[in-house]
Amino acid sequence: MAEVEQGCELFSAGHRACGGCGPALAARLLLKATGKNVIIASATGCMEVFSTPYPETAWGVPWIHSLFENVAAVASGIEASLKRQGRSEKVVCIGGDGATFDIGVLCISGAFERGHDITYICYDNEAYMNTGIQRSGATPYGASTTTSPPGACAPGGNPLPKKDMPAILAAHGAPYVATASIAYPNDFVQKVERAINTPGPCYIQVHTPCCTGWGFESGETLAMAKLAIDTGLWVNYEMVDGKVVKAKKVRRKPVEEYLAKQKRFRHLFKPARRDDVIANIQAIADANAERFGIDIKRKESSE
Amino acid sequence: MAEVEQGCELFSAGHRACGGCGPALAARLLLKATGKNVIIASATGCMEVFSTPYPETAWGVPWIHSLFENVAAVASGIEASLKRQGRSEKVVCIGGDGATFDIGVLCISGAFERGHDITYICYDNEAYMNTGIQRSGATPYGASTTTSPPGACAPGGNPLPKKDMPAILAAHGAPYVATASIAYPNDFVQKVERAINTPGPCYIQVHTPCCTGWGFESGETLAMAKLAIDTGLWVNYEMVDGKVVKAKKVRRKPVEEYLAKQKRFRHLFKPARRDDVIANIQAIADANAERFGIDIKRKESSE
Amino acid sequence: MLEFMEGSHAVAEIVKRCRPQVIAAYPITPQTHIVEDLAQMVANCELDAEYITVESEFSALSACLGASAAGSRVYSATTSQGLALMFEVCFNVAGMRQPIVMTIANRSLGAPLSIWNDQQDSISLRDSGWLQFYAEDNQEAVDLHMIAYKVCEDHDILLPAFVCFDGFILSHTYEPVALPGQEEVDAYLPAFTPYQRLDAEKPLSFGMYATPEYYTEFRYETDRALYRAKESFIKAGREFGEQFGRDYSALVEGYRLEDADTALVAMGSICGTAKDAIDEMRDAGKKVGLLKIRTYRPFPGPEIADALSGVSTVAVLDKNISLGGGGAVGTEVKAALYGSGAAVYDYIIALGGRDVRKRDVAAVVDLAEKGKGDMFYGLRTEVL
Amino acid sequence: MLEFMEGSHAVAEIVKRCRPQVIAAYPITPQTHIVEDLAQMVANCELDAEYITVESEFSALSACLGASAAGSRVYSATTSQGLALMFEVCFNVAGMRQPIVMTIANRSLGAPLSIWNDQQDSISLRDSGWLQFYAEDNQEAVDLHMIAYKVCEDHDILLPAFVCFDGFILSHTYEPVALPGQEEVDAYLPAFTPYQRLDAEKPLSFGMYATPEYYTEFRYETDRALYRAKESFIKAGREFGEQFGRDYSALVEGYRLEDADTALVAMGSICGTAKDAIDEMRDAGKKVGLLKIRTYRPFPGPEIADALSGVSTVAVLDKNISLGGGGAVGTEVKAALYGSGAAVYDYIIALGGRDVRKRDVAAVVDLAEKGKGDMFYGLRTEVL
Amino acid sequence: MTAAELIAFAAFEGGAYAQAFPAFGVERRGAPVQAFVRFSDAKIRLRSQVYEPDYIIVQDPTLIGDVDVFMGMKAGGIAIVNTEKPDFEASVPEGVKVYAIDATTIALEELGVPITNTTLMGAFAAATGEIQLEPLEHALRNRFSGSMADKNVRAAERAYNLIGGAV
Amino acid sequence: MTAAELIAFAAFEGGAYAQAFPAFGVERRGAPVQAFVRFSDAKIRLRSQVYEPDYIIVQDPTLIGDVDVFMGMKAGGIAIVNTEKPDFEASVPEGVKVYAIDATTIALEELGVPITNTTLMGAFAAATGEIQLEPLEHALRNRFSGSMADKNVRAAERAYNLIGGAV
Amino acid sequence: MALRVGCAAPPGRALDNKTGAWRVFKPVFDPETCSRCGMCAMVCPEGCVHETEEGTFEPDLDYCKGCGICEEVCPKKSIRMEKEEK
Amino acid sequence: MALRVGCAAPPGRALDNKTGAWRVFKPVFDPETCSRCGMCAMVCPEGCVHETEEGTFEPDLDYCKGCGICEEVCPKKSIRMEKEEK
Ligand SMILES: Cc1ncc(C[n+]2csc(CCOP(=O)(O)OP(=O)(O)O)c2C)c(N)n1
Ligand SMILES: Cc1ncc(C[n+]2csc(CCOP(=O)(O)OP(=O)(O)O)c2C)c(N)n1
Ligand code: SF4
Ligand code: SF4
Ligand code: SF4
Ligand code: SF4
Ligand code: SF4
Ligand code: SF4
Ligand SMILES: [Mg+2]
Ligand SMILES: [Mg+2]
Repeated sequence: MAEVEQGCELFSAGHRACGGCGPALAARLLLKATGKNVIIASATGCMEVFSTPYPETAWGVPWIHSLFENVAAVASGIEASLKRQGRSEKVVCIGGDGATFDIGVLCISGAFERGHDITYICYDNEAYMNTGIQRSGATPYGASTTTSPPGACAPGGNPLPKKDMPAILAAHGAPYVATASIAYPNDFVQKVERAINTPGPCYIQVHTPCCTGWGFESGETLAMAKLAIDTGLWVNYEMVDGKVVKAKKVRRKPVEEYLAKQKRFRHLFKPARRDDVIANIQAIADANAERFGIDIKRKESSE
Repeated sequence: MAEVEQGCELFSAGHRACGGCGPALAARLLLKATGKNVIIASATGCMEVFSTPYPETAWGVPWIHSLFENVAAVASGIEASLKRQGRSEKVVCIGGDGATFDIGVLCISGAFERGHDITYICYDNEAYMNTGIQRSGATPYGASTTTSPPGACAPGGNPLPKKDMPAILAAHGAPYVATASIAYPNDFVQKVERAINTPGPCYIQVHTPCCTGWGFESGETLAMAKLAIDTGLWVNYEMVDGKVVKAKKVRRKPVEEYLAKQKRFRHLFKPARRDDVIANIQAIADANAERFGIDIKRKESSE
Repeated sequence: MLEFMEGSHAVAEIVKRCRPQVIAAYPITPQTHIVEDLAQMVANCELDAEYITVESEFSALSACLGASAAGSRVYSATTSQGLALMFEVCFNVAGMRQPIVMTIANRSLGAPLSIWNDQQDSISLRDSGWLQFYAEDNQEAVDLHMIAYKVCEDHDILLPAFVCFDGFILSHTYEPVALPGQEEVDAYLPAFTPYQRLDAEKPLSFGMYATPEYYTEFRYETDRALYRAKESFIKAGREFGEQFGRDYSALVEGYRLEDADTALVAMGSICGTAKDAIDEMRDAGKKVGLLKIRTYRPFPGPEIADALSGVSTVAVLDKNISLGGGGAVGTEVKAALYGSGAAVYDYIIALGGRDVRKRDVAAVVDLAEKGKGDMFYGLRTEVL
Repeated sequence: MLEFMEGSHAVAEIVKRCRPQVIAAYPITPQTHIVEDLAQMVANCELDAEYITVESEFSALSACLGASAAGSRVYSATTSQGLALMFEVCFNVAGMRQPIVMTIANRSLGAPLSIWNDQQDSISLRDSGWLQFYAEDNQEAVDLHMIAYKVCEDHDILLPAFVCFDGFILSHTYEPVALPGQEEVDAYLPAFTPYQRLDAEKPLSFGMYATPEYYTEFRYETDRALYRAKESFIKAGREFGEQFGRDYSALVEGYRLEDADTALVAMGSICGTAKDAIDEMRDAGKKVGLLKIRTYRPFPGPEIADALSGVSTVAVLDKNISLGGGGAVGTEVKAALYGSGAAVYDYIIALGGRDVRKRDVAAVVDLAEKGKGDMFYGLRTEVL
Repeated sequence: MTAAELIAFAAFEGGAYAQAFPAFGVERRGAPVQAFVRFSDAKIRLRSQVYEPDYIIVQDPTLIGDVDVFMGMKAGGIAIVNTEKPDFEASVPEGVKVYAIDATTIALEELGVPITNTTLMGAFAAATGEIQLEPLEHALRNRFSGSMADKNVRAAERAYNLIGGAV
Repeated sequence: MTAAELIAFAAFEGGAYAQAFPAFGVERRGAPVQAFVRFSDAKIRLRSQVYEPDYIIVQDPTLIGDVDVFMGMKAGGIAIVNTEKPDFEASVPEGVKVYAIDATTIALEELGVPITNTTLMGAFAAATGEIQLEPLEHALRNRFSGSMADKNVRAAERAYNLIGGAV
Repeated sequence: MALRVGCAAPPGRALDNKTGAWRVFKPVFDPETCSRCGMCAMVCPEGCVHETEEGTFEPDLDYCKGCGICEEVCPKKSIRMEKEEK
Repeated sequence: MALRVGCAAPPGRALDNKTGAWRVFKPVFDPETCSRCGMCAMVCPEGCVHETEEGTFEPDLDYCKGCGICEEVCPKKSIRMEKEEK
């Protein structure tokens, strides 16, 4: 772990995240990657709320919050201002999946189209957690949230697939787009470093399980993130100039292992098993594996 | 022309478009394709302004205008309402490139993500014409507009490439995405028919030259549209489930033929030739040709 | 029959019984419980509606507009930043005369961001052409939803309405509420009959633009409809009283005002605390009363003047601030009482969740009686 | 030296000389000529600024916020629907105390959509915490931009400002204007010194949220800053007068008010027409004057009361309507004159580009003197 | 539903007007929170927080010391504290009676989870006499169904009897 | 710049206060439009449209008939009409003097394009006497540069002399 | 005429606006050379080119703005633009 | 304390909020079995695991919320969660 500076936490303790919060870990890792010479623009959401009740900020670097939906535009302005002043700070946006996939799309699309030299990090906990676990465009198919609850008329929970933000931003011409996961902290840190050092608008979507919103024990946050990767429901990959250049390979496990551990999928098992929905979710994982070529071919059947 | 009903114009004369207006023709053709059983939601812009000063509407079908940026959301609501009522009208949005590429992106992204059964038509005249020819995300690289004027510090006019909206919406999972041009009216009509009959959110981007904004004689509107295709600067293609399935092939002409005919590119020729910018534009056409495979191979050198 | 439940849940229950056909809403604290309950009702097949999980408030209200224009009864709910984001659409909806009912779980507006209650959000949309009704308790919140649909859909009115209830203070409080049953609601509120709609059988162009020849007259017509809504509200409120025994036939409501020298003027849940404080002050021999404004839009100016005609001092409790311009309600009350001779003072109070106790209400009355007002009340000077 | 030019061009020229470092604006009629001129100046290397061609007004103001917080002087311009779309951001910018100057080429707000002039747009943001200055002619529009930067950037103020000038009526009119030269502007307006900024050398967290413990006090501080801006404006206006010979040391300005029985109150370009009408009425022996409000926010209540102290009838010309609540300026003027004894009447006039002639002004005075008011003026009853 | 809401509900079931609400906040899971209850024979209009409680319930004893949980209490007040150690130290205002009960253990035994709401409700009923056993049980059966109802009733009754003995 | 703005500019150059503005609208290219000019020795404060013009210029003669171009004109008024046919029919108010000039032909001959603003300006100057040749030329040279300035000045002067002869 | 609620209006009224007045040039159709392909009718932005009983085409000069698109697309060069005389 | 203009504040103040009070379980680190891999410090969402002088690791109990992530990731099972006693 020599590459990560210890002792001096730019994202400090005392913040108010739930114990075991994935996004809180992402914030810490992010600042490890950026170091001090950065300006962070943050969207409204769990991370903003748990880290900055006046006057108790957890941020040791310059940080700004304006609204839920405009972080990319705020960053555009910061970047333009720094450019004009000849300053060297990197400009990094951080927003939840709601801020990124949904309400923030206008400002993000504009900023990416204009080609500002910013890095946008989406910490993806797959729902609106700050407001109490409502569905977002990042909520996976089949998950239960308070606005996509299972019921007789909606037995499968969320009926829509996860929106493909990385592809959407790649289609905007972003030079570097990557997915990451807190299950692999160093990988995330390296991707942030690459993004902030790539000119133009870059995007990283980091998977950050939320024990409260997904319904699992707080100690299992990293385990859950890893399981998402191991089942192929989350793929860690990089796209350079719109082309996938690297994707983490795995020996895939069945999605059920992942689903069964989380309350948000409980309706797929109780009161009755929803094999149809589980099969659809397995198909999503299979399609991911196909699209990104992540399957490690089993050479020996004993494995 | 038998397939197009004559005589009974659903988009009526008396509208206030400039003589030779490409978008006005697109509106007419659109309604020829949809017939009467449609509801049109229109964004603010030239088309809305030239067709609906109270009480003189040019629309013979149910039509609604709310704002510049929310047409896809309005259509979402219409679609949901019709669904609940069991009604059969098709729901079609029409917006300019500004409404579509720029300010409307939030509502469009949301509507496409939710999968409403709507067709979104962008009439692309490559700038904000209603407000006097300002740059939009659809303005081609190198074009002069009132907010991307050429000058000593910006010799090439608009410095940014045209945003790739079809790819962005394909990345949203749209089942049918197509580009069209008023140079090929029947093709446009057929694409609209296909889109409105494809369940889910479909997108058509139709090239509609604007004599006033681009600076050419009003009689040349179709000629200009055709030249865009013949130079490879505009490609007519269809994407089904994200894959390009058909693209119109051409024997390409050099882009200069197209550029030289329009005032918005005049700064590339006068006072001095900007060969660098022209070459970049040629490169865009070449890249299009490559990406969509539109070049007709010349079999005989005499051709 | 009274039931004990959370305010948000009571609102969701009554909304369900109003049978909206399309719901589009975006979550935001403290409105969330309402829309979550509705989502669950739809999932449970208890409510036969399209529930659109929009990507923003901007789309929420835009989708409601489309759905309403296409002929459905629609519902939404929001607050604070969400309502602020809807600002442009709100003006549009009112001008397009769509009878949309939207619950506002009132909350302050940033910066600084605050999820806590005041009434800045809806009050800052006072120009927009939406009717605005404020509830004192959860019972009134429930009842006002039924009345709102009735008034809005009246073909002489055709306007949208905010039903405002204080976020957290009401939305998150459990208390007894009488919830009318489905049949009772059906008896009160008929099925939705659009005045005109988007319809291929009978095409119309909606939302055309108006040249200087017509613009003023359209705005005038909308303004008239707001004023006509007074009568419509009174009628709907009277009918409500006849059917349910709770009368809402007044735009403003006095409490112990009859012989009062000093009157408080307030809206929403603070009225409850004020009433308790007034009882205590009355017990101590002070002639104090309260005027509660139920319909802030249309603004009941003459009704206020009438109700306060005997009063010498008026203290307005403003849970908002028009920065650099005083409290909005206080300003309008002064205009309404113009020439009356009463002394009117405005107090900016209870912003961003600052709690208000009976003694605060009494302190305001003291200040007013001493002629001190037009000020923020209850500043923590130690942090300034 | 006077030059003959379009109002928008004059504004663009003065903005250039105020040396903004970042400009982010989105086109909308009738603001376009300003931002087009600025784009051309940047392209021509005449203005050394980043010009961000944003995709919406929402981003325009958000980008301005970021640029301002990062330490640049910034500029934007908008109107009508564009300003409406910025609503949430506007409240945010003021609460975050960023000294952004934005020109509003005033235009009406839909529905119905109208590109024509009234003042609904900026007036409907009167709660937002932005200073609001209104220009009577293009000279005043030019001058107010310099003053606005000076006031906003004053470290005792730190607030954003709208410089409002009537769309088309001023923005598209060619008339003579004295444009201060670059050196003169530099002498008046020093280079931008941010009070605090986003800076890796000195990290700060901007825009934190406030619990109920702090929220009220933040709002109070912002409100105080607005009121302090009165002094700051007067000082900046006096200094302006000293340097340029045009004095702006007053928040309100009387015209032939000295012995007036009846006073008109108005803002913006209608004041010019009113002055001509007043001259005619004076010639006909009527004691009529005008009070022009230059700074609508902070609202100059005491200054208005003072200026109108001798007047018996007041007629407010409101180029806006708070639907269901009367004209905004009229309401506030009544509150300001509360207890004065003057009769105050409000007239909703000149909405959506309805032209106002001298005879209309005279007709309003007649109505007021007859005690008829609080009404729309000039309805085309034939279309109702 | 928090203990506060359950108690208010039981009081309501018992024929009183009741009001319950949390201290509105942004607290995340794990952070200390408060809630308030009022009940009365008359309709409750007051909306302020409770500053001078007649009764308090402390669900998490680790807070004692960090926070003045007894703030505002007057003589005659009653406090119910969930604790394993009945001899915890705290500066209790004069005249306030404190009942210590190991609700966590009871809850674990009866419900299998350390959720103490219903247990403390029983203790509250016994200590204050404000709620009778019958509406309490009614409230619980209304709230829970099947075996969960039985279990919760049992937990509440155990606490009721434990404290009842002490009263 | 429209003819209105050019005339106002010339008046301003001649030492008057001047104001010029279009009839604000959404008209597209090709649709008929109006513009207004005021000039005066005193500062101009009035902002309303011009309802009772002293002078009018009709740039597009095809409008005559469709639109009452002379509306509001009083006796003593002067109208300048761009037309090839000096014998056009129109209901001119009593006492209004009409000057017909074929500005399109002049413009085509002098400038090579049928843009008649500067030509009509010359005609206006001669017909009304409100603008002298010198400020007119000054205004044109300020507005145009190089050979364009010369051409426009020539067009204006030709019209001036043509009408001047008629006055 | 009473205003229609919500700035709505029924179809047809655009026809009140005779845009023929804007015309500077006017298209003259030659039925002799016309091949009846209908292209002119298809592409007219005003939708004002109509088929005659003979199957040839002619413009509705009440609305024709004289843009010249029909002239440009006519494969038979059967349309000629002439300066408008009024 | 005067409010800082614009709801701004300098870093550091979050440390005033001792989140250790939230803890129900607490991690107990066993330096004996620790391999000094540093994983625990890397993944703690509070950033409250620190290296000791000996190169092993220990939590700052003023802030540790007792989430158990460190226990879960420790490859050596050197961390054990214990019920908090206060
Ligand atoms: C305009 C607006 N609408 C709604 C909200 C309420 N809101 C605040 S944060 C949030 C959800 C955030 O979700 P996400 O971005 O996924 O972050 P998370 O809370 O999950 O970390 C919502 C809905 C708001 N602040 N502003
Ligand atoms: C929120 C908002 N911002 C700006 C405008 C002004 N506006 C109206 S139409 C338009 C441009 C339209 O461009 P486009 O969509 O390309 O259509 P076109 O006019 O080119 O046909 C603009 C900027 C508006 N109406 N609303
Ligand atoms: S709700 Fe989820 S994202 Fe929010 S603080 Fe808790 S664990 Fe973190
Ligand atoms: S400006 Fe262009 S798009 Fe607009 S009406 Fe004219 S030709 Fe059509
Ligand atoms: S000239 Fe233009 S408007 Fe006239 S008929 Fe031909 S295409 Fe149509
Ligand atoms: S385009 Fe020419 S040939 Fe074809 S129908 Fe028209 S006039 Fe005839
Ligand atoms: S238990 Fe959680 S908070 Fe405590 S040290 Fe371990 S990882 Fe950090
Ligand atoms: S994770 Fe375990 S083995 Fe590694 S340093 Fe921490 S305590 Fe030691
Ligand atoms: Mg999230
Ligand atoms: Mg366009």
